[in-house]
Amino acid sequence: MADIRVQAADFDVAAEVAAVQAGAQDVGAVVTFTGVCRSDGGRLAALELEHYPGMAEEEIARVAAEAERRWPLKGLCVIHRFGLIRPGENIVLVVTASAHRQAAFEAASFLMDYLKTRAPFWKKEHLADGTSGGWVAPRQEDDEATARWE
Amino acid sequence: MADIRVQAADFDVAAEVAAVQAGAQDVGAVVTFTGVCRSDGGRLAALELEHYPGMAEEEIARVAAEAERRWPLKGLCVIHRFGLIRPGENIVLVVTASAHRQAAFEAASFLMDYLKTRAPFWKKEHLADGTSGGWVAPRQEDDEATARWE
Amino acid sequence: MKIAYFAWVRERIGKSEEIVTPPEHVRTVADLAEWLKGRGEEYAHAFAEPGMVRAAVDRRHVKPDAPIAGAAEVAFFPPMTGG
Amino acid sequence: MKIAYFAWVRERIGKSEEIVTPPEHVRTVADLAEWLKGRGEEYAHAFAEPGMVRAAVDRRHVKPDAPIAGAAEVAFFPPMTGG
Repeated sequence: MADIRVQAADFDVAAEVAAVQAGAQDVGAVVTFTGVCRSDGGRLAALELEHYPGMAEEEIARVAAEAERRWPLKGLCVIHRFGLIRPGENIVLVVTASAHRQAAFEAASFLMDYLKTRAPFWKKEHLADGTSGGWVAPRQEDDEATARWE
Repeated sequence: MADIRVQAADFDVAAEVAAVQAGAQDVGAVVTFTGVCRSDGGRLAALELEHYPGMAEEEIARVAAEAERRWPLKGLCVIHRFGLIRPGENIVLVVTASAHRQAAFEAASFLMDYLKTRAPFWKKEHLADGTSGGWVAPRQEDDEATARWE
Repeated sequence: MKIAYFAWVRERIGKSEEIVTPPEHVRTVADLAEWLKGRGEEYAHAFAEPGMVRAAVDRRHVKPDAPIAGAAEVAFFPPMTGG
Repeated sequence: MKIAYFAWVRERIGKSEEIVTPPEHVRTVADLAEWLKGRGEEYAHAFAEPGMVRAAVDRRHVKPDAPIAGAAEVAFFPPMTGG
């Protein structure tokens, strides 16, 4: 049921929400999460997202299947972009639909926590001054956020 | 900063998200919650939403101000409809924007829990068989959901 | 003092608002509800179940022991079911 | 056996993938990393910090003690920073 895409192209949140709702009956709650590239106060020119083709889709599918086991979802869409992404541009989208709001909220939050620590994507910074800021280090908070679902 | 509206008209999620993002710097996470009228398996023809004009806007503004005190939000929009709403149609929208995902998720979840139990709106059911299903009873789960933020 | 009613409280009483002048011993929201109950069957019906009616004074949620002195508008309504 | 490298592991080693035939005593992902370290400075650099490199066997996350017998593809990469 989950619609999973790993792509270089941008996505249209409204279109994905409509698609999720069109494929489901009696949806009462739709939650979307959009991850957006920050400029970090003008420091950043772009993020370069590297991914592991094949595994990225499969790992997101495994996380999505786990979300569907844990919550009574009526629709689910995950889109993760790769390539060069500039401040203000979208990186990731999660859409969850359920009869009630708690399942939709929790599943979206769960998916994002797991995507952060398990989906095979790596971010390299390109700085506004033309140099490379190197690879983004994992955040301790992200590991802790994932751990709360264990 | 919060954009709050109580209206009979429908809303456009994409337009509200764009407005929230346009008014903020360095947004990294946008969460939307859309509450949709369910048909309850075909039982329901429509919901009639009654509200307390004036107080509805003020109470939502108080809840929004509390969310802004608790989380570092960069943008916030709440739209609550009133009047006759049919299955599949939108009832309520919350959009939160922040630098990081946790604040955006938690603030949106908090806002919905408080709107459910504190915003002066009441739902009356109109059944598919032409009769009135009466006023929707409050759900124990909603009170419990609100209590976890106290 | 303006009194407003919503949802099934409004339906039971049969009006959405009215202007009343309660006597001086009516000091709190609970006093006001009790006094209104004495005005007729429709009011007694609306306030029949103890604790089921919520109140707002000047558009803010209040507890039954909230004073009504100086209030421009008191509203009575069932537990909210918005969102 | 195909080995894939990503992010700074790829940059340090200087290639994104290669075909290797490890000797028979190389049984686990940890054995494989240790064996690769002996292949040159660039490998030693990539695997320098203990525990910093993650691995997948046939596109599934695994722990260092996971066996590699029968695997078509083993990947090494830093902790993920997607989302």
